[in-house]
Amino acid sequence: MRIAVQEDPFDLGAESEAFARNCAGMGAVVTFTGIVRDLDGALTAMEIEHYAGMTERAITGIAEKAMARWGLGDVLVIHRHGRLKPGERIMMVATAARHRKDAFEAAEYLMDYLKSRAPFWKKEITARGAGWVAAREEDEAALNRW
Amino acid sequence: MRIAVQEDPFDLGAESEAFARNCAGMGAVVTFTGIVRDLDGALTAMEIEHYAGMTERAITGIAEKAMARWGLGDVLVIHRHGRLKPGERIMMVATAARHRKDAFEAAEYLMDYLKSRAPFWKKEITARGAGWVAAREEDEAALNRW
Amino acid sequence: MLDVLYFAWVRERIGIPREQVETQAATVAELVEELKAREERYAAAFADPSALRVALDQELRDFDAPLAGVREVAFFPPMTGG
Amino acid sequence: MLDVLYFAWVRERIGIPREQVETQAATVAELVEELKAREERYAAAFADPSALRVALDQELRDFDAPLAGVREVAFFPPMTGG
Repeated sequence: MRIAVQEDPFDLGAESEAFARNCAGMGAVVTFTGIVRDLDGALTAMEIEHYAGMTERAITGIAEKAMARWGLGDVLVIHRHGRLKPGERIMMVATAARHRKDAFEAAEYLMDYLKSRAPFWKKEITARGAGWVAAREEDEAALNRW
Repeated sequence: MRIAVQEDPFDLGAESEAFARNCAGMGAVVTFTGIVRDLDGALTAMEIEHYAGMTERAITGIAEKAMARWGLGDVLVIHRHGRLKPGERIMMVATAARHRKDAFEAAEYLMDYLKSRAPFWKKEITARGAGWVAAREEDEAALNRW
Repeated sequence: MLDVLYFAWVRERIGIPREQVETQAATVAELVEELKAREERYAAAFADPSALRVALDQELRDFDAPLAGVREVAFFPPMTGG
Repeated sequence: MLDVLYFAWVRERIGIPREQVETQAATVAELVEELKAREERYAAAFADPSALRVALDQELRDFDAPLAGVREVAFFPPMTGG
């Protein structure tokens, strides 16, 4: 299990390759990558604030729950903070399981919890001004399925 | 959209990186990678037979349905055939969508249909002999959710 | 003349991957009956049609599908891709 | 003495990322009332507690959680990670 909270970009290709290489006995690897959308060209930047003391602890708790619940072979979570431009990768998760259903479910679980329970806040900077991204009710509701 | 049916290995890292790079406007990329499990050391090799004339056509049909249904930005499917050793990657899919839910659903849809509707047949070679992998009822049942 | 293809254990039981078949069968089911009547290895391969799938000109179809205009018929077990 | 931290628009409204607070408040809710009474910027930040989340010593908690033994309290809007 590896959790990384960082300002620097990460290498999606190298991370995916290394993760899949270290999952002996696992038949299924799922990755999710979140990318800053350009909002039809209106977005100048995305600023991601986080609660430095709490972030890694919160993500570790979420990842440990996923590992246990789905008997995963491995979990990877990388999440950036700071100022990102449209098209940059914000974060990724990877899960390894024996069968595809578990790998998919665990990745969706990680994403649902990272979305609403890891202490990050996104601010969109546009030519017209800046605004905090509001949490969506459907993201909170998504937790109910777990 | 890219569909590749091939005997050669593919480069998971390079494919993941290139796929995520070419999805302007998309916020979510999901990949699935299928790996030959070693079955607790009993497996010598996995032989994958396919119906050469039909395979690419069948996969293209599945991928086009996913593109339309979830409004995807892009889809990638790579599937190998021939003789593979434990630990080797059999196949991968990648989906790009604006939001994570669509990217996940589309990837699961692709996997469910590739599993039961793309003309591949797996044979497990072990020290005790060889046997065709039987289709699982739950894989057929998984199609009902779509 | 039909090109008839066999895959996986259907191919192994019948012993060949493909052959040309001269037939007047109107449907897949009729073709299967003709093949079963040929030799024991065909009868064994087609013993349980519910364990088989069929593609006509590379499209999955049912066993009651008509063969009119079809050039290629393929028989195989349920697929195990992914 | 409590370390009190503010994030995102809570931080912006109050104007500082963290401060030390001398308080006898027994619960988070009582602390919020004390802070609201201080100045307009606090009243504005805490106007709608349902729009806020709180962490005690870096664990998410409810507003009725007790402060006994707690060293760090953080207030922030619902999280938007991922």
